[in-house]
Amino acid sequence: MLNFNDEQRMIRDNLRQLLTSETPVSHLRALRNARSSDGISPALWKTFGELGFAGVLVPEEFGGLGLSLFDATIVAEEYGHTLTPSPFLSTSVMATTALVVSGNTHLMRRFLPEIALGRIVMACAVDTGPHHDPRMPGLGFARSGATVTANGTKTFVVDGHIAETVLVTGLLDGEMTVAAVARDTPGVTVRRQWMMDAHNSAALKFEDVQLNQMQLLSDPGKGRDILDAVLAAGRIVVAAELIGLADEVLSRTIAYLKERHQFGRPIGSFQALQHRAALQFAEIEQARAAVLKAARAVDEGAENAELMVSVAKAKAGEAALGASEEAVQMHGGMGITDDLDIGLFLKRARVADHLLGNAHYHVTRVAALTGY
Amino acid sequence: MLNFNDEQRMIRDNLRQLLTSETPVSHLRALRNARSSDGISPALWKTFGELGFAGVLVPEEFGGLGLSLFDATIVAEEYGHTLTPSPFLSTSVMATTALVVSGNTHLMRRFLPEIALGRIVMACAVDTGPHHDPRMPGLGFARSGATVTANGTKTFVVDGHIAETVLVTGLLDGEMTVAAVARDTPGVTVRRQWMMDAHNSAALKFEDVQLNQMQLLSDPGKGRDILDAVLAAGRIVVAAELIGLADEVLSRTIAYLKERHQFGRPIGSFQALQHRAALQFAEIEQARAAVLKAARAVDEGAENAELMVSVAKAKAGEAALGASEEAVQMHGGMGITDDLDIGLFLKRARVADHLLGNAHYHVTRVAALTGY
Amino acid sequence: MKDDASVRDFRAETRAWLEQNCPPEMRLPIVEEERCWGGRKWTFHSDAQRLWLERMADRGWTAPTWPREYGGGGLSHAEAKILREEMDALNCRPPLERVSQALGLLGPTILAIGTDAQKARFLPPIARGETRWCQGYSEPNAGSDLASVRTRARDEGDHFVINGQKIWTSHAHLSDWMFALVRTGPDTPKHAGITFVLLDMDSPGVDVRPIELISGKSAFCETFLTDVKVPKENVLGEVNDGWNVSKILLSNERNSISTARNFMAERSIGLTALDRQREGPGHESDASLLDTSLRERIAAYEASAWAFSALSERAGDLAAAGESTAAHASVLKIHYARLNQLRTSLMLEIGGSDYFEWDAPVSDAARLWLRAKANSIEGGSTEIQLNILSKRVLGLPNL
Amino acid sequence: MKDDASVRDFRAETRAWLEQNCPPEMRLPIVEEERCWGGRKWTFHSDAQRLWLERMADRGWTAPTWPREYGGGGLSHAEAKILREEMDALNCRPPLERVSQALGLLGPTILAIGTDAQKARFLPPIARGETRWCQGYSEPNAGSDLASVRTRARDEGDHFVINGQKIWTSHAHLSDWMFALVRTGPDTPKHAGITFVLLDMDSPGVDVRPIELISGKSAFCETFLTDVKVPKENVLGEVNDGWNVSKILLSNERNSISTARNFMAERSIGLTALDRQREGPGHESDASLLDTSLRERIAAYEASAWAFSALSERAGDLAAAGESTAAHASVLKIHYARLNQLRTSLMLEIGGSDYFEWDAPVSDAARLWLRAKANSIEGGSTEIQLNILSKRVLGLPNL
Repeated sequence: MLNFNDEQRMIRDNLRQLLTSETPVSHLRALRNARSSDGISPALWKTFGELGFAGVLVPEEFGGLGLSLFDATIVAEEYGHTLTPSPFLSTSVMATTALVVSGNTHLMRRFLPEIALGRIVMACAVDTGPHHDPRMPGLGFARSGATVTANGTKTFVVDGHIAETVLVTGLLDGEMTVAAVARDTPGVTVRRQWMMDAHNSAALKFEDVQLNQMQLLSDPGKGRDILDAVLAAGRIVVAAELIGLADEVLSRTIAYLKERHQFGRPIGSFQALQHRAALQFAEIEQARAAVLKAARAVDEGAENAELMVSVAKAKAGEAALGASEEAVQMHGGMGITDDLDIGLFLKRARVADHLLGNAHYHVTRVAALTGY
Repeated sequence: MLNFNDEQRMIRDNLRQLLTSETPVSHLRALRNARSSDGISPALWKTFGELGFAGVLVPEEFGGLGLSLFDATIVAEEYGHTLTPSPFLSTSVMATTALVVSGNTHLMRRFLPEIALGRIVMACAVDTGPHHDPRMPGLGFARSGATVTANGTKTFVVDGHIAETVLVTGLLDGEMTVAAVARDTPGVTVRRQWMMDAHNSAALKFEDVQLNQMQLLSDPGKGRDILDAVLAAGRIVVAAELIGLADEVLSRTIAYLKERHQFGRPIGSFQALQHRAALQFAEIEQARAAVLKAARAVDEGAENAELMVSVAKAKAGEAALGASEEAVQMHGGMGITDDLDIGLFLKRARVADHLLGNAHYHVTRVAALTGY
Repeated sequence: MKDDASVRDFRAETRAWLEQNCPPEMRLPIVEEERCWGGRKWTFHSDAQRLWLERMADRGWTAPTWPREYGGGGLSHAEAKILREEMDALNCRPPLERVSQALGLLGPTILAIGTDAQKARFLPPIARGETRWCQGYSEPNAGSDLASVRTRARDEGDHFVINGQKIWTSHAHLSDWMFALVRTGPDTPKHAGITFVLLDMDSPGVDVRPIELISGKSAFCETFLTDVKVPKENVLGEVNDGWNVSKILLSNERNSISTARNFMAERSIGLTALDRQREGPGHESDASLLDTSLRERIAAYEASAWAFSALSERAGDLAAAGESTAAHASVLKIHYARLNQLRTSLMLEIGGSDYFEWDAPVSDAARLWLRAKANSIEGGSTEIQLNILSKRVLGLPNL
Repeated sequence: MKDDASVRDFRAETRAWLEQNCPPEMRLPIVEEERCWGGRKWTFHSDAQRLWLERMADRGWTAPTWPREYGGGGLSHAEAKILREEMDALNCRPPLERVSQALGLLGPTILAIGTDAQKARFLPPIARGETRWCQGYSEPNAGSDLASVRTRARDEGDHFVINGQKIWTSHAHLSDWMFALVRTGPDTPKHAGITFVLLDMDSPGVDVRPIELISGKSAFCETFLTDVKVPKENVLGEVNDGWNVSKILLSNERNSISTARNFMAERSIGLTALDRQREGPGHESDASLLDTSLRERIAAYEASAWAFSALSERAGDLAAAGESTAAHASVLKIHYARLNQLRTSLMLEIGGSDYFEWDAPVSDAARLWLRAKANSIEGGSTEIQLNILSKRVLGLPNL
């Protein structure tokens, strides 16, 4: 079923109330203007832990809610409305998925309960270059006895500047491998990246970083499965955030169209603008369905799950960028001032579209996965 | 200069008068309904000869007007308005260009005066498959003494069903070569192709067709230059026809928007339709400029002439298809009936867009010619 | 979401029945001309087609969610969804087209507001594919403005006498019955005074003339009505309340047109393009499309088509949960039209000039491309859908 | 078309002069920050920039078609076109930006309708780059509706006293003078009673505050006018006739904004993308872009940009022949905005996440992308241009 049940609707409503009161868009603006050192609200992250949201994907045996990716999209869609910067994606979705899929009980015991309580932030370091290309990790692991040495670089690591531990992909003997590396390990250099959307990530450098065997999530053979699962979960959750963003920016535009007068009439009475707004609505609804379907497909292990993930990320990126760009245009001169929030939606839409592969990347991937 | 001088304006006005009285769109419809055996108006072709239009590109020494490609676009744009099927493209533009560029005085003397008088139809056979790919001629010439044998197939040869002589591209010793082949030569099979736009072309088969050396337009070394010149001229003239078509179909749509009432108002008063019509206008104007610029560039031998030809063909195809599709939609139910002419414009736009490479082909070619 | 036990049982039984009863010929990919529309004028393309329809109709599975007493299968939405999934899994063709005027539109409307007598009389033959219906809404010069109906129904006590002209009645020449809007009250206010009638096409005074379209086909007709008698028991809903009846039916229409077509259950057109490319010498083992422009545009279309199938599924789920909104009907209609136009245009491009021939063509791609131009006009144009969305859903003000 | 003898001479002389006088630094590709806007507050980026402006201004070639007596070059349209072609051929930077409010808009308007005294006073310093101008049209809550000017000018005999607020005045903080619409007559009818004044920014009572934009830059300002005195000789055109003056100026604006930017005189962004790709290990000798989606979209943009440069050339030719229509101004403005938005978006995509950094970025691509969002709003929004085209050019009726 691609609609919400009563429980899911309740989660959504509670979250909306929490976020609009605790971290409305002005919260992001304040963090930006203050050049906040962590760029998130630690208080909100603690609340996420207390209310269970931080552990939505953590299995119950490790103190989480053990819910589905479908449920995780509800959370992401809500913080998309408020542009709340939150470690939910990096920690509760990507890192949690990596740990759960690895089946590594040692690391799961160590990290998952802390994640569920909202006590730690973890990041996943996937990309090495400016364009998403997860098969080229840009980092190598070399084994020598029980020691593993890492060398390489990572960039655009979401929350990498505040994560205590970073899950890093790299090649070990030519096979994809994931390791958990504490950020303060000698040889790790972290450069914070303030992105245009005032969300944060980091560029990491690994120079002869010494790890022990226990820090590897799995045998090299399994690294690719872990990476695939992390990417699928991450892409769906970013897509859900984009849907929330698109929905919000369209609502604000509709409100403006009703209120703003020109030539003696509300500008929302002009048919050309009406049709364009209605088209945005139609695009968002279609993208929303694709995101929900992709989440279900991954949850159920459907055959075309990977394909639907790319469809979802592509359509959500297009819908959010389209709605944000139209929002700027329909707000006219006001839309391009920093006084209004509209520009913040546009910036976040662009960055989140790029994150884990932009709409064009995923459209091309649809061709590749289909086999043409 | 990318505007018309007085003389060019006069040519345009005279042609418009001639074509709207002799071959309005109903003429094409009548040819189609009667399943006319030649699919053109021989009387009009004769008139083209008498008035000089058939020989617009034929040098004065061979009885033509010796004008430029820029001038040829004026003619094509006008018959685009009336959807007049005419051998102008095949004979007066493509075949004439091939003969002139070849510098083969024997063949020029034989054919050019006849072309200028509108007495013969000649076709150029370039493509072998359903997609435009002129470097793969699908036909081979083999030399043995003074005899040349041709084997292969051609398709979508415009006016190939009525041309007395066909200029055929093929490979001789691996080099592009062009030969003039009489249609009734033994071994040549002609299948007429009634296309969806009620214009005509032919599929040709060459089985051990015996030619003599004199039928080759040039040494093999020069064949590629001839082909390039033929393609450039042909593409510009088809593009000009598409501009005329787009202009006409937009005018008819504007007239309909003013006349047709719904919900108690002319539908042209609805802003959503106004903006869409205005956008079509803007696209057509831009495409028109590109066509004129490309013609000038070829006439002047400019460095970026090939690039501008692709730009022109691409933009003209997009503009004509866009205007025709919007025309159908804005005419509502009437637009999809065969009673109205709108569907004829749409069909011709699609076929002419495809002819000598569609808009997408030419956009991709822009990348290739630019070097990325 | 995992199937629970009873669901698992239903799924297993359904699959077993389908495997046993669906003839092999009815499990080949569907060809446009072989879709089954039924009706008295219908000619079956094969015995297998007839048999398959009979077997499915006997179980009520041509109209799975209709009550059993009216020829339906009495299934819940969840069960009907499973039936559909299992039919897709085994490639079973629909025994009777679900998008028809009868199964998709009129049937659900009669179920919702018809009298018991109307349900008993009209629904079972629809479910069995024995009567085919057409829609008499549009009139010349009315276009998208349904309220300007001018076909007159004169009250003659126990029956109406109808005079007027309908246009764009699809397949009227192949239909047994028409449902139509006729004017029973005064001209103004335009929305009042309209009545929804069920009209036997065999009645004296009905004259049908096909309209030739740009695709060269004649799916649409003009229907002239001259002193046609319609008994009053054939009024659906109340007299003069046809406007409201038509709104119920229209929302079914938009749902039905769209949910019925799952583009992605058909073969990927990207793979079709690759097949065609491989026909060329030296290209037999190409792994991808060399025309990268075409490849990217096909992929963009297919990504949208997959999203559309999710939207369609979600609309069904929302409707089953009673959360359906008018919004989804319009959204589906808009996307469907655009996607089918895109798909048919890409197919034509894949074919190239071979497919552009009109006489004796190797493919009907050109005609399908032209036919698809009507998708954004028929059944409420895209502009009308955008008006509905902007006014009723987004609440934007009138001028 | 071949150059005739006198044209050939002019071309040769021009080229020789440019070769001798254009400093080598002024023949490097232009960088956004180094464009020369002039004015009293201007700081030259280099001695070469100052020298180049002086030399060109001495010949009047900063304003080639203006009369020599007002600081122009006195060239014909054909000669000016040759000058431009030769400057392009030698990669000479414009010595002074042609799209400025002063050179592009106000200057031609003063030439057309100014008094002799106004021409003599205002034009030469504009042509020499000594005064920079800004435009005081928009007001808060007026947006695209210029007729709703509320800034008041009180008649005090030989001067006006002005009170009000202007918004979106680009670079007001860097300008010496402003041309503005002010209300001298009653509020209605809205188009009448407006006057076009030339206002010295150094006057007491002028207060300028930059507005922060989404790009993080502050190209636009709010300008507060409190009891600002403007002598009556600084009225352009007639008092109360400012609406017509502004129409003359606006048509210059649309022409000027667009014709000035020849995207294709700049480097192909496809080649830039290829350079970037070649920076990656193993890609040093790639012949084309591997990201075929990006390649196709860049090519589509560049095809349009080439067409736009043709359109721009044609508009100039038509104008020179006296055939210019309002249509071309609007068409150019619409395309320019769309193309620049597309170009900057593609550049950002070419850069990828490296270019998304806001603090200490490796490129200003993100800011340029955001800045370009204003292109379809400033100087008459795209919607206004479409209204103009549909009403005045296509003749579509009002509601």
